[in-house]
Amino acid sequence: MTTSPESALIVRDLHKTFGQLEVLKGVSLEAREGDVISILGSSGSGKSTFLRCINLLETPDSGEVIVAGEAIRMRRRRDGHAEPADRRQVDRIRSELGMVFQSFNLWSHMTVLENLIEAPVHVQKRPRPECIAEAEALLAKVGIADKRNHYPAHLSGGQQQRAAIARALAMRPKVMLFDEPTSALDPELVGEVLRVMRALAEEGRTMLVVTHEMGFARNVSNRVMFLHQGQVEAEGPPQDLFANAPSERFRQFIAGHGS
Amino acid sequence: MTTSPESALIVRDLHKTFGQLEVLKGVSLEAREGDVISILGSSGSGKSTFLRCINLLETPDSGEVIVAGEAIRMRRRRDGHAEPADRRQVDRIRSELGMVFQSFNLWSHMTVLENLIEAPVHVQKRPRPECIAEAEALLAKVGIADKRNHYPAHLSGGQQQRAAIARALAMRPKVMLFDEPTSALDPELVGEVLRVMRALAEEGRTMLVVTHEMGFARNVSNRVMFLHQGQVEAEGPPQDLFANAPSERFRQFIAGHGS
Amino acid sequence: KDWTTVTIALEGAYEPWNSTKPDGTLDGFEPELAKDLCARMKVECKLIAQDWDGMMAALQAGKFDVIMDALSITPDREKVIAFSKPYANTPAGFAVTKSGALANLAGTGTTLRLDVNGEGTGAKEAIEALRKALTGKSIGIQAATVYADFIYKNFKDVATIREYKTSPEHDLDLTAGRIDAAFDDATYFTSAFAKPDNADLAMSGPEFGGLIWGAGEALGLRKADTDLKAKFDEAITAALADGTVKKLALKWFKLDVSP
Amino acid sequence: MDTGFLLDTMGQLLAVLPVTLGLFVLSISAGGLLALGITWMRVSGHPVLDRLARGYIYIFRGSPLLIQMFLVYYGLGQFAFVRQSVLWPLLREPFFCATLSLALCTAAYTAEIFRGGLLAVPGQQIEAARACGMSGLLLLRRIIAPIALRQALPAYSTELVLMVKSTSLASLVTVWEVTGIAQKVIHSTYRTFEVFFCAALLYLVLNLVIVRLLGLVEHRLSPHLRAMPERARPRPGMVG
Amino acid sequence: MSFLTTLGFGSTGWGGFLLFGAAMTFAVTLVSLAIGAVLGTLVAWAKLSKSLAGRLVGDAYTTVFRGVPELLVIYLFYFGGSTLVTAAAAALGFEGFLGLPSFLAGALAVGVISGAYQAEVYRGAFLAVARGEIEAARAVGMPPFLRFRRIIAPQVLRFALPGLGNVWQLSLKDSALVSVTGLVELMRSSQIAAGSTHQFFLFYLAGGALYLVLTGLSNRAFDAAEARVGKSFRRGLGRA
Ligand SMILES: Nc1ncnc2c1ncn2[C@@H]1O[C@H](COP(=O)(O)OP(=O)(O)OP(=O)(O)O)[C@@H](O)[C@H]1O
Ligand SMILES: Nc1ncnc2c1ncn2[C@@H]1O[C@H](COP(=O)(O)OP(=O)(O)OP(=O)(O)O)[C@@H](O)[C@H]1O
Ligand SMILES: [Mg+2]
Ligand SMILES: [Mg+2]
Repeated sequence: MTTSPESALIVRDLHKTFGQLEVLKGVSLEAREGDVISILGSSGSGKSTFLRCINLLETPDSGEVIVAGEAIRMRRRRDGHAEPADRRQVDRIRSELGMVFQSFNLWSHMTVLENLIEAPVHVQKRPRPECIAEAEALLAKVGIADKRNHYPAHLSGGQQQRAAIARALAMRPKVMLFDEPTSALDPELVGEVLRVMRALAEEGRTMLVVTHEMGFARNVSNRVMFLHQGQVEAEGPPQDLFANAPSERFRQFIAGHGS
Repeated sequence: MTTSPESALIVRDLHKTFGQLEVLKGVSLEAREGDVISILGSSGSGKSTFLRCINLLETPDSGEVIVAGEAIRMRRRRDGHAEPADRRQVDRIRSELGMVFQSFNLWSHMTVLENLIEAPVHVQKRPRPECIAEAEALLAKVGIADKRNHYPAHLSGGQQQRAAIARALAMRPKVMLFDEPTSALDPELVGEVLRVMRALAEEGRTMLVVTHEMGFARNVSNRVMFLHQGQVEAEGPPQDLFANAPSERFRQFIAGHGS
Repeated sequence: KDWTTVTIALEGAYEPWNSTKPDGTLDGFEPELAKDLCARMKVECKLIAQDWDGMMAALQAGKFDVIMDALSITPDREKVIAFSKPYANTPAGFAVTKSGALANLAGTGTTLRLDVNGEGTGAKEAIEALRKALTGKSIGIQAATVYADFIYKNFKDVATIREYKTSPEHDLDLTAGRIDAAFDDATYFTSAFAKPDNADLAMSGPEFGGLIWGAGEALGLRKADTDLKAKFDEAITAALADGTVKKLALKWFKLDVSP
Repeated sequence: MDTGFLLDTMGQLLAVLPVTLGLFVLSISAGGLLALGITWMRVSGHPVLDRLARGYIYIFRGSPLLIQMFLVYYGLGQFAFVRQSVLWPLLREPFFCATLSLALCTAAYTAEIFRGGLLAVPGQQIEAARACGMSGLLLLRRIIAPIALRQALPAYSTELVLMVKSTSLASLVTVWEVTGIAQKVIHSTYRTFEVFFCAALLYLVLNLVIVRLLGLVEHRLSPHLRAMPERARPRPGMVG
Repeated sequence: MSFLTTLGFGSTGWGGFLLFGAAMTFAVTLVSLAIGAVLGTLVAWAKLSKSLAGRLVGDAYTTVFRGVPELLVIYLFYFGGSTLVTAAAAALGFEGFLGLPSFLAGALAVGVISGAYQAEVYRGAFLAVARGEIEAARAVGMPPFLRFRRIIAPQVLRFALPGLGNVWQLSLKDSALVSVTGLVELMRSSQIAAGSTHQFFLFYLAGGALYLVLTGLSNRAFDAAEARVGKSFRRGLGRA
């Protein structure tokens, strides 16, 4: 893994509240280029919300997000809510952040291939034939080349998930946000997908991966972050963390694994 | 586990084609009361389709489904397609088959609690207060009692999945069809949910569980069925099957586990 | 059938022939004449208001027995319904703006009597003078009336002809300057000019009366009701003979319109 | 039945069919464009624009087209300053006024239809697009519009059909189209049903063509909602 | 001012007359909307059904009743209905004209037309309901009607609300044509008042204003309904 000292992504003191519920209570994170960070945490602990705040799909109440050295500028609306100061900046930064949603969110009116080339062609304005060639290579990598002309409604769960992963990769993002990217996959495919991700990491891409796969957290990622009740309860390299957990809660959490 | 000799569910020679693609090429299965059968198979092998054919969400091209001794009567339409002969029978049988969908499919216009009591109150016509009490107990069991008045759109992925499981259980079905019921759950919760399922099995309920959790297949289920290219490639008690797999393909499949 | 009650339909919005008072009762020349005729016939009369569209169909369907709505006798209409003896025959003329170039054309204030073919003393010369004056101008008329036929026959080649659905509309366009003259019933114009909105309008050129507009305005009846027609004919003859019609006409039109 | 009369009437009606078609095509094109703008204002989230759009929709949906057309044509002409303005050469033309008020009215309806289509676009698919850096027009053009259009088509086909029929009001302002001529024939012959039968047939055929065309478009736009095409029939064999 | 007395409620004021017309318009529209809701649901269901016959019947219904000018449908119901009733009465020994009451005939006719429009609205909305949720309902054994009532209808209603608002507006204005049956609704009362006083702009503006009041009231109802059913949905549009 490359260990360039540059910070690909910095998140500082992120807060987010839904109605009454304070979901994120000051979460910070720094990822260097090539980092693969696993985000663990029990269901409802705010993992998805954290990822969604990073690319501003949810507007954080406060806190700072810096992508490749560029801080996303925020301002306060008159009603007290925060909002991005410059929407163009947000769009530009988003196009460098790939995201795989927990519920895939494929575009239902496009075939798999069209889903993949949509953003490269229309947002990044890359030549179409090049995008198609790359998309087909990606589809082959995740094993659904034969489904390229199918609509999402006609795919199995695992196939949809792989299409979603391929769609995120097709944008060649600098930083990738994966929300449980292997939840619908069988063990064999999990292995396959992890291999693809590992290769990306070696290219120097940065990855944040929400996952329930302890195997992945332990073996692929170089950092682990454990979210609990809206705060970072434990953090560090997996070897240290899994060997002697600094937090009782984390120990309890990983004990469940393998029942 | 009870081992009554009665067959809770029999499936014979099920065939299903989507357009050009023959997904199921004659799958058969017999489940006795209290059986917990894991259905394994790679992504796209037809697991979800198989479950969906059992409660006729997909109409099988041919084959027979017998629930608790009652065969679902089919007839052929003029255009050559099969369809159920008696829709009332199908509805009655379905109300005894619980289903947890791979994509949850919670009703978006109802709160979690309303989702749970909907079928018991309106299909099974049980008294509302009783249903509410039972629903709340179930929600507590899966750990989302505090979300009972939330709409599905405001739940995290794992919370939605648990609501979906609770919704299926609230009907007290004789046979339960689970499509990857723990895919969105963290290891801790997986343990929790498996405990609930084990308790159900001990009450004599029959379960078909599509899963990628080898731990579950090995430790909780008493039979395993491995689907490959639309056919049953391997079948038997997990101990036998995992110890010396009769099929090269199955050996390869389980080798992926734990990468 | 012995006629003890007769239902008569009027439009109720064609002032001063028939109009509605704010309390909903009908008023005008025709309602008063109807009362007189019914008294003579010793039948009870019911007056109802009915939209002009649909009036013929409703008569045929039997919703009422008589139409009394300034209905001119024409050969086309006679094919479908029966007419009583006419109780009025009104002249027609041109209206123009007082300030416009067409004000006070030669013959203003005189009435020429024309026969069925449109001929009479001084008719040729008068029309020739009008043709000269109106060359290159536009004339507004109410569509599908005897006046329309007259205008088309005599002015089609020199002036632009614009057809309106109702009479008041050509007044509005006359005021707006979209047309230069309007041709219509003199009684209608007399009452229209009395309204403040039309203060700028006045008659110009000679008026035309006589058999050219047909035998005059009469009651419309179903062809089958010959006995009723006979009764009305008798009553109208009597009302004309003793001057009742003339008295009412002077009251409402300031003009004797008896045929 | 008097076929001679029917044929003669049909002939008269067909002669003015181009007027009806002209009113229809011009007003839905102009109205459609206007509707896009109004929809955009309506969903922009900008309070002032939103209010303006709501007000527009309120007035033009809320009052009968007959009254609107009357006021546009006869009403505007009553004001001396309108008659002296540069627009008068246009506004004095009945055909222009009829098209204008038809377009103004359909724009209000169409805007609501477009908005309904927008509301039915799943939020998650928009999120996915935003996550790729799409926004504004691009997001609208590539993701929202295709889905929304698909959702709005049934309602839009209704609107088109309505517009075909609404053109019949144009005779109020001396543009004599199919219904106007039909009424003229009725007033001179009083053969209500025969004449209306001819007119109805004409409108029905016109609308049938429109509905079929849009049905085709709808079918083209929704492969993802249908089952996959069949190759062959399932094998005969036994079923239960 | 003179127009205040003209529009007022005194013995020379038309206020009461117009208000009565407005109430009649509202009543006709409300009844026709209810009739249309029932018909529209059935027709949408037929159009969505797998049965070819069902689809054909549904298609025919929507094509004819949307495609034929409204006035003709009203004529058919009123005069056709009256002929039927009169014939039936004559067979039973009654003499003379026994029409369908104007109100009933008018509301039925507008209701049948509104049914055709509502069917299209419902069909579009149905297609927007997530397939998975309907499957979930089938999977718990809900029979068709229950499934319709508990799962489909609430969501269809939600997506259909903007379209229904349009249909309501349409019916409000179609009700103006009911005047051919002799019913004095708002449009006809404005025309009577205008024709009896020669004050066209005054009464058309007053009539238009009253239509706007009716629309305003119904808009409130629709907005409240939209807000009520919208709370469970994650907003797709608006600011990101
Ligand atoms: N509605 C459909 N139309 C066409 N093809 C379909 C449809 N549903 C599923 N398929 C295809 O059928 C095959 C089996 O799908 P199924 O959903 O049963 O797979 P699965 O075993 O559940 O996979 P996964 O583990 O990924 O969920 C897949 O190749 C899929 O593309
Ligand atoms: N739009 C929303 N409105 C209200 N509450 C929300 C919303 N989205 C999420 N929440 C709540 O915020 C909490 C955190 O949700 P989040 O989706 O981030 O959890 P998660 O860690 O991703 O869980 P999982 O592993 O189950 O996906 C949950 O309790 C959830 O109910
Ligand atoms: Mg999540
Ligand atoms: Mg599946």
